Amino acid sequence: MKIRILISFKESILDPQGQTVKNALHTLGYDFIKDVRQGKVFELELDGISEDRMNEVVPEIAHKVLANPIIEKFDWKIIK
Amino acid sequence: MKIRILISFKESILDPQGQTVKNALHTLGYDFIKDVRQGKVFELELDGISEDRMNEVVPEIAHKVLANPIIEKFDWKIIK
Amino acid sequence: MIDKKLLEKHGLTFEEYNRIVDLIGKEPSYTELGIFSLMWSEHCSYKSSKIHLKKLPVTGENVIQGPGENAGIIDIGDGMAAVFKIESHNHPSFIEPYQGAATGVGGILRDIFTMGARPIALMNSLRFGPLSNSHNRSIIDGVVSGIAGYGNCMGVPTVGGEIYFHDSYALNPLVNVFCLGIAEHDKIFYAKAEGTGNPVLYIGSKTGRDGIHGATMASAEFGEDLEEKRPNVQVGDPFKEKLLLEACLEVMNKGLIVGIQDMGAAGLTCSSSEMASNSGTGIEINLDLVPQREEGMTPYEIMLSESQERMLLVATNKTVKEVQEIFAKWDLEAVIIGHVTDGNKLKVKAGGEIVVDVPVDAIVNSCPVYNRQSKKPACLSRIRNINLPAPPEDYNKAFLLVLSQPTIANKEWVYRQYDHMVQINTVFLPGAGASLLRLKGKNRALALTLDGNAVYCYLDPRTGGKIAVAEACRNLACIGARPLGVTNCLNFGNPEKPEIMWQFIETVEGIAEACKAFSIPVTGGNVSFYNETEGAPISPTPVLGIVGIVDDVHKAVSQGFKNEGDIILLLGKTKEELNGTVYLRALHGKEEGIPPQIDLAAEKKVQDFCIEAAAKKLIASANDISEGGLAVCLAESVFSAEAFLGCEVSLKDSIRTDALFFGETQSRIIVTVEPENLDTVLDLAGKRDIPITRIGKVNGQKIFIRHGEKPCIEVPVALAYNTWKNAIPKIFQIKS
Amino acid sequence: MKFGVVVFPGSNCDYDTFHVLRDVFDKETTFLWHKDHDLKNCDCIVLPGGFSYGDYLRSGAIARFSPLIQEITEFAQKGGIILGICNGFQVLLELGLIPGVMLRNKNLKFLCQHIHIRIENDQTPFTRSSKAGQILKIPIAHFDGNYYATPETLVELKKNDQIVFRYSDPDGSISEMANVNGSMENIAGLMNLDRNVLGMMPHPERASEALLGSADGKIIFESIIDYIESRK
Ligand SMILES: Nc1ncnc2c1ncn2[C@@H]1O[C@H](COP(=O)(O)OP(=O)(O)O)[C@@H](O)[C@H]1O
Ligand SMILES: [Mg+2]
Repeated sequence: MKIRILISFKESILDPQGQTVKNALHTLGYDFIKDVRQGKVFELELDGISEDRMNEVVPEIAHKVLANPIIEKFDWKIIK
Repeated sequence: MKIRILISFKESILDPQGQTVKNALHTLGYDFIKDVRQGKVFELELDGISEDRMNEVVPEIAHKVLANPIIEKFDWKIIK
Repeated sequence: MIDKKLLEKHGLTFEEYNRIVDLIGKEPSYTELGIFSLMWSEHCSYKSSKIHLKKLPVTGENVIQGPGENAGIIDIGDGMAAVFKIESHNHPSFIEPYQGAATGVGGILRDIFTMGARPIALMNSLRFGPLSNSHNRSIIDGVVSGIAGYGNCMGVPTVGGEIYFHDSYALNPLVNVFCLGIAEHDKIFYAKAEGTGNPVLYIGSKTGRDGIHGATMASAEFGEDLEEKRPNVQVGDPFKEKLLLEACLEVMNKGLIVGIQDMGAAGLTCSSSEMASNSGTGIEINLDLVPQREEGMTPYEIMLSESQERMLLVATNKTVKEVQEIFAKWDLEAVIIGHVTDGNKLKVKAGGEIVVDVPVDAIVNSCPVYNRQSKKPACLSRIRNINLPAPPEDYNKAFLLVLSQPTIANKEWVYRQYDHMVQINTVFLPGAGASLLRLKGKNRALALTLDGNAVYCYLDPRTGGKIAVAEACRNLACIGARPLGVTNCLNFGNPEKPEIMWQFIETVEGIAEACKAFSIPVTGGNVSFYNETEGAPISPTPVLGIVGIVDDVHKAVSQGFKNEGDIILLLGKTKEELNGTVYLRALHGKEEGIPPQIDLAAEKKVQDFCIEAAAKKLIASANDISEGGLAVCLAESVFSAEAFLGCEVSLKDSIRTDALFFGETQSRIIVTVEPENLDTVLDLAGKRDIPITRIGKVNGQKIFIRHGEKPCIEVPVALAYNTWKNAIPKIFQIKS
Repeated sequence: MKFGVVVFPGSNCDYDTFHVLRDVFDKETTFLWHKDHDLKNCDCIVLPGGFSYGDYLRSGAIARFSPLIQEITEFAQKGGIILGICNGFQVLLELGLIPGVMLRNKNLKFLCQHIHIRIENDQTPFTRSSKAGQILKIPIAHFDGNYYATPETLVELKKNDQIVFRYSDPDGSISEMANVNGSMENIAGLMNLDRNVLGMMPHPERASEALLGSADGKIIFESIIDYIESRK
């Protein structure tokens, strides 16, 4: 099974990279871009784990290992 | 309109960051994780652009600016 | 309605609140209450430490600016000044190691360039829980990458620092960052808001809701509610700060501004009220004009936000356009948000209404000052009665064990992550006792070091304070540098506890005494209290940052052995002082007893001698004896030699062998001299009344130390080196 | 002859490079602002190290959109001499003036230290004063210095002798140990097919004064000066 976890800064947190990318896109003339937020994505290949256990353990991993919940939020889903 | 662009290494490229995360997860006992690949995600807020133009311009931005096509591939979709 | 609960949330006592009402002649509005809560917090007001900090000597012929400004300034000749300061970022770094440490670096850099100085060096002093614990390792990893991420991007080299590991920091890691900048005397700027009618400009990143109550957080213990206090962490944007640095220096260089102040702790509130207070003026600002990152921010939030990478600047109506053009060139916002007024008031408007109207003096200078109770901890007398364990059977084993202690071991794993060479001034790379920076086009060079030993301070804070100063100066003396000025960061637990207050007072008085003995002024510093989690405080941890000068960079002495056959000399006398040493902790887990003592006059003489001998080009290498004792000192000189050179040493003193090898008696330095200089050096030492002993020579491929005739340590250089070098990387690879 | 040092927002070895060219080599040197469209008649353009645009997105990725890049590209096409150091190299790669990309260092940490490189090709404007096989002690300071190219590109690079420097042991052997950042073929420096554009990760400007631990990097600037002056 394959899952995808998206991690990004919470809305209220400054995203310097996203801002800089936005500015660069504006200089290139793409001025219809109102905002850019940059985040990380992890694709995990899982094996030998029940769906129930997965639903429990993936948020745990995202919360404890991949993201810092103080400044980041996450979202995940099964992709295969 | 909001779109999401996912950027990741091509299969042929080693992803040491993903490997490191995998190892860290194994150390923590999550040994059902067979593989981890790490990538980047961009969420763009667009305004004042037609759907047609968007379908043309988003791949252009992804290809020309956000990803380095020698090593990276991308994928995108509308999320709002 | 302002009630007890609201006051508590704002960290204000009922008495303090009444005082506010008296001072401003009305009930404060919610925003005004927020402002007082920040500015009267321990972090900003120094209410518990002020009366004791007054004991520090702050004057001297080189002092251009003592405590009271963003950073201290000392004259370094040729019309140049060194601007430097140390700052703590302990609480944020624990909560979010990467961003906490990164924004700490960002903050101290702003403190320096806000004065018109270009930052040329960073250092940091770090304390963590033991490396054996994986959570501690991940904090260390985050902190070190955060410091690297910010400092490297800014192009300011991180040239040195120190790291210690100890249980007392497991839930309270310490991250103290130091920055040094260089300015021309006539281009120094202060936080001033002079000239009624002058425009006040907001520069840099937009304001968001980040870091609200950051200063208040740093003024309270962490308890059960840790989670709740968490959102006070900012994300740093070093790229933006690099632009700020260049743009600010450009407007200052062109003489276009009246005054400038960074927005650090307490953000817009602190910068506006302090600038006005410093100039006896008032400031009026309109929050509707403040660039904002988020929608619907209240005046309270805007005034209290600690968003990073922002500055407040006062220009004149004539220069303001050019100022704005320069910031635009660097892609930065520079928005007029108000102007200087007479009348000594801070007036804040939002949505057409006045939301703040209070005398700046009430905010900045009227916080009560406390002489808090102090009491010697009862446990001290108990832990001072120690039975020393028997000396080891196998000295090789003991030696290697000491070398592999993370506190002693090679720190390359850390400093390799810092760009320590950018700006091409770094003459002595990290790893030595002190760093040396050339000044381009000059013979003179600056030496800098950070030092502090919390174990000594825990056992005897007064002595620990003295030793911290002495040891930092000793590091400088070894390379031939005279100390010029001191900055210090005082990290302690909760000052409302008498035992903590006692530690604080003792330490400060110790530091003051030592600074007086060395005739070096304290030009500033920082106090970080409330480093406790769930009631357990850190060991008292003063960190001393001392800046010195070498008149001729080509005469500076490095610590590595130079030539086979050079003679090894010991300056100072070894006493039987084993308590509080790394050795006792490493072999026996003991941290008890009376730590090494210090005679400041004797120390000064040894240091002066070393500086004089260096200036006369008489010594080939010098290294001070500190943690780990004489054996570790020798080993360091072996390891830092260009090509590995061993040594053969024989010690004759009739004290315990382990005290001789690993004791940490103060005021000792090991120097090597070429044989033809030996007599001159011995002669000079005689004249200066310095105890000096010939103890061996640079020779062979072993570290070979005898006590009398008895060989005790005999280890191949490569084995010792690898043990020392690989200790930390090895721990990081362990998967547990 | 005249050197131009490009200043991108976030460049931070610009002053260092300027200092070495003007004060150590005594050559006329000027800064070139990235928003301008003027190369000020320089004979050699140096893209300095640093963190252009904070290294956000990818190192060098945003700088390639700066206005001055247009003139730099034309200058390169006309055979002008361009040296990209560290972040400057990364910009050249992103720009496509030199093939390949930089990945994160293999240990995923920033690395700042002295290393050794071996000169692989001395028939270039950048190394003509040196001898192939010569070893230089020189500092690196980067996060993304792990060179990668597709297998086809690599074949071309070798065939055309475009590899100019390799990470080596102090004695010159090309070992895995010496390959600090994990680069393919230990590549530390590369040039374009026309041999007028060189990118290198190590910092020659940090190794141009003995006081700072090594002056081995001088040979690169000496070569460039010699090449340009001999052409005049
Ligand atoms: N331990 C100390 N020794 C001497 N001066 C100190 C010490 N701690 C703080 N100070 C001085 O008190 C003033 C206020 O410090 P601080 O609030 O940290 O300034 P800032 O907020 O600008 O960083 C500064 O001038 C600082 O140098
Ligand atoms: Mg300040």
